[in-house]
Amino acid sequence: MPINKIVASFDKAVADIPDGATIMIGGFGTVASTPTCLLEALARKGVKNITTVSNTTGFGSDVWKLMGYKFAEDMDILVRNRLVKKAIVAAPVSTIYQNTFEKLLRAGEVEVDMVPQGTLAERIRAAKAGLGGVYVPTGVGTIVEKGKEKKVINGQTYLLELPIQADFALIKAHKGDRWGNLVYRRTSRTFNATMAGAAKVTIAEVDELVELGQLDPEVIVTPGIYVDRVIARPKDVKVDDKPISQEALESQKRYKERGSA
Amino acid sequence: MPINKIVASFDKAVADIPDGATIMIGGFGTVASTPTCLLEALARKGVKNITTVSNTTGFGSDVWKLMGYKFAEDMDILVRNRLVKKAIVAAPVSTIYQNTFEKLLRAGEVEVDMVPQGTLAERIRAAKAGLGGVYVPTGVGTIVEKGKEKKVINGQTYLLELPIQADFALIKAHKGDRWGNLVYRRTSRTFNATMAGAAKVTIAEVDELVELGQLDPEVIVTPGIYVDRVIARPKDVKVDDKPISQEALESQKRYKERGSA
Amino acid sequence: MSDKFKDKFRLDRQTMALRVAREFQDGDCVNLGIGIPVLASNYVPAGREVIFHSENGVLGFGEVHTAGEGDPDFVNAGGQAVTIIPGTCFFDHHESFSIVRGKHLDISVMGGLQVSEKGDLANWLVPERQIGTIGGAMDLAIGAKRLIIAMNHVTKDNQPRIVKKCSYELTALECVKLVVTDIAVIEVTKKGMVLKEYAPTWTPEEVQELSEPKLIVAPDCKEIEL
Amino acid sequence: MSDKFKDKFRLDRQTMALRVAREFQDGDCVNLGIGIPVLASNYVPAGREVIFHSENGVLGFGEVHTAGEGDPDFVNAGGQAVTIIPGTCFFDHHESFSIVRGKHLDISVMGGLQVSEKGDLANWLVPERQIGTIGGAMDLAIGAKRLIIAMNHVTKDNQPRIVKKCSYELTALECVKLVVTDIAVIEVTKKGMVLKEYAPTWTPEEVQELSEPKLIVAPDCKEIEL
Repeated sequence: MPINKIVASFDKAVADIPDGATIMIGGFGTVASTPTCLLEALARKGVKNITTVSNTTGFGSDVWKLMGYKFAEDMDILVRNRLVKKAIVAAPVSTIYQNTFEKLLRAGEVEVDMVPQGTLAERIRAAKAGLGGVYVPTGVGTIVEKGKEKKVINGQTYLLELPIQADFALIKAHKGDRWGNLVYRRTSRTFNATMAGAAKVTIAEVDELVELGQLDPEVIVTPGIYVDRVIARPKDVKVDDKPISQEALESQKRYKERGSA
Repeated sequence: MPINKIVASFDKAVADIPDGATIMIGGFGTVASTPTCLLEALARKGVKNITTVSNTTGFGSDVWKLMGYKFAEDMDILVRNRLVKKAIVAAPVSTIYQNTFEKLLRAGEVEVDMVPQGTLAERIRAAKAGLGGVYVPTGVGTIVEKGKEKKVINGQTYLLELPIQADFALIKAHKGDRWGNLVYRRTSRTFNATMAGAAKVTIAEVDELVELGQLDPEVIVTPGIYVDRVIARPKDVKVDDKPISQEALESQKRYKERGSA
Repeated sequence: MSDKFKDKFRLDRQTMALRVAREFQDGDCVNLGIGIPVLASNYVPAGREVIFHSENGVLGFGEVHTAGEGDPDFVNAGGQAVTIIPGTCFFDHHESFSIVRGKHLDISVMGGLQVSEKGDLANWLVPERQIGTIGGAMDLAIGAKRLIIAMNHVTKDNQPRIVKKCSYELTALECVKLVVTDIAVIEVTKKGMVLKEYAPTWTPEEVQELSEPKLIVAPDCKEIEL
Repeated sequence: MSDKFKDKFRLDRQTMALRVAREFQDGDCVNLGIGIPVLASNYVPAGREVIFHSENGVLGFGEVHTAGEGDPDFVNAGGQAVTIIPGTCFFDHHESFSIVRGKHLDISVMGGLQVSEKGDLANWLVPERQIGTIGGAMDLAIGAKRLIIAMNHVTKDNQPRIVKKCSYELTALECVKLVVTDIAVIEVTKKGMVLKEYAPTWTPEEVQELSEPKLIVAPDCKEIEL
């Protein structure tokens, strides 16, 4: 039988994700690099007590709708539906916007395990590459070293960082084929490409499915062996007409003033 | 001043490599993936007591000339000129051909530090990525674990493998630009791309120099920041007319019989 | 050990490769070592799609060119030129061994020198040669979800390669799942080595005579179907 | 600490960024943090070619689009859309931080909350907020060959940010090489903090009054040239 990793619907793609699962969520923080439709499906399913692994905890769809995005949901959809128990994350909160995660964190309703961004990437790669751990110089002498083994190697101090083992990785790519080969667009590789293959099951949401052989072998970033399921976004999506929250409007103003998130 | 990593000659490219240096040599073992002209320049310079880091120790130009290659030198040119003190290598000897390295090894004239291929790649990457070490499962219970720290993590035993620090990396790529951005051809990425940026100085021999901007940003494999010098091969090279050795002829016969090296 | 079976029928290399290939399931990603294993790519069961990995940085490739032909920049780990097929992709060496070490490969097939009762493998150093090459063998042995060894059942001197404990330098501990030899197919299980199949003209008892550890004869043990 | 300088002249954000940019040498690869640092990309000295890195996976990019414009798949670490230039290349997150952690960047410029005498940096958690974001700050602080901090010299409450010992949560130990503030340029050396430049209308003595550790006044200490 020809290999076919293409699945028919987003709901089917996430159907076997159980309560309590550890789930990697790709992207950097911008919604363009986020597996929006997979997150929406996961929210519909209502999977409980999950642990997420991601760079940010999401800003919420209002922020992105204001910027003109039609696929506007990010990790916030999981947080505000109270599906997240704990987030392993580099950037849990923003300096210009109090997101849902921060509110729940301050209310003691979610846990956070904050990991320096490069260490997060390396721990995810360690899981993918079958390493037992890596010694990183990042975080020595800071809050990050708490509870970690320290080792001096060649005169420099390192922390032992362990692989992050996850059950599922939800990632966003640009194009994919039935073997699971993936290409990305520009800076949307980020944690998407790093997480591909790092969890037991990797599910890729793509802008476009192409025939096997249409991706140039020199250009494929993620070899299909790292990917278990591929699903294409609908060509367009209906944007709900709920009014934009006041908080999101203010956040956008701050963003424009400061020029960055 | 515009950044310009392009150097004028192979001899200039290796001019500052001192005696006793540790030198990574890219490629897999096939001469097509080998920085032939850089190795020739290094042999002309006659740098002494070097430590090499590579996948194989070379088969010698005769073997490759028989197969029709014009750029036919591999690491053997350093070995047979008695420039190598020690080789850190995954595949020091071949089962179908006694190369110069094996002869010198049996004569006690060179040292070998044999490293499993995947561990070799990971130790090289560790140097590039600023890691103090990595725990690998490879080699546990074998000769490879000798002298290494063992650690049980999540019930599995790992060996601590340290980064390989090198002074120079000589690599072969397909195309490069003045910033040092590189692309490779097909399976010739191998250790070339892994070693790029892993040594203090990385020197890339390319088939072709192109103008900045001619390499598609999505296709560049090695970001220029990893590369210090770039030099293009001559369009053609004069093949010397020394007779092919009997050993090389016999090796080719064995290779054809067995279908592989 | 007895050499009374010296002149008995043995599977040839191609037939062993054919038997190995029967293990490939639909969608498997498989790495084939140098020697008998690489021949198995010719015998993928009809209708099954299998993807081959080569540790020099490629996943998904087609037929092997005859020596001297093909693109010198596209070779398998044995140095043979191979062909691009729809789905081929390339990567560098640390990515290639992330695939291996990270347990992404379904099957690795390698040659062997000795396999122990517990599935320990020795396959990189013939003691008489004193010097051997580890190459990627240790990574492939521990990395693949399923390790299959293809080798002759005994040495040229008629010494068993199926042993209680490896006497040669080890490649990895407790890694072998299946051994395909020129006279038998043996599965390594927690209970011990299970004889699943024997070559035509052979009996389980005869295979046992050429094997050091006690073999458990599978209830459905049968002649290898070719 | 004295607030007698409250109404004195200060460099504005753009001017601080301009001063930072003077540090960029020909060929430097530079990462610019959110805030004042990112503004420095507008002030690369004429005739120098500098390559910018952004930790979300790009090396070599051009101007920043105004909000809402540009390609949403091509942004810097602050989420602003940027432009492709000749030489741009993309990579994934672990490669991006190999570049950072592996000491490949020549310069990292970040904002700061406190810098200690020894060059310790605190820049991710304002104690009053209780919750902060580490993001890539710890990696960038230890990874770049040269770390430059751009920050105001004192807090809103007139407390010094140039301190003997950081009281805020640390980002990294002994990492800062140069501090550019709204009133001074200070180099961190093994001997201590060296005052290299002061803002127009200021004196070294006045800068000292707003700094906790004893500053060494450089022999060639001078007014910042703008």
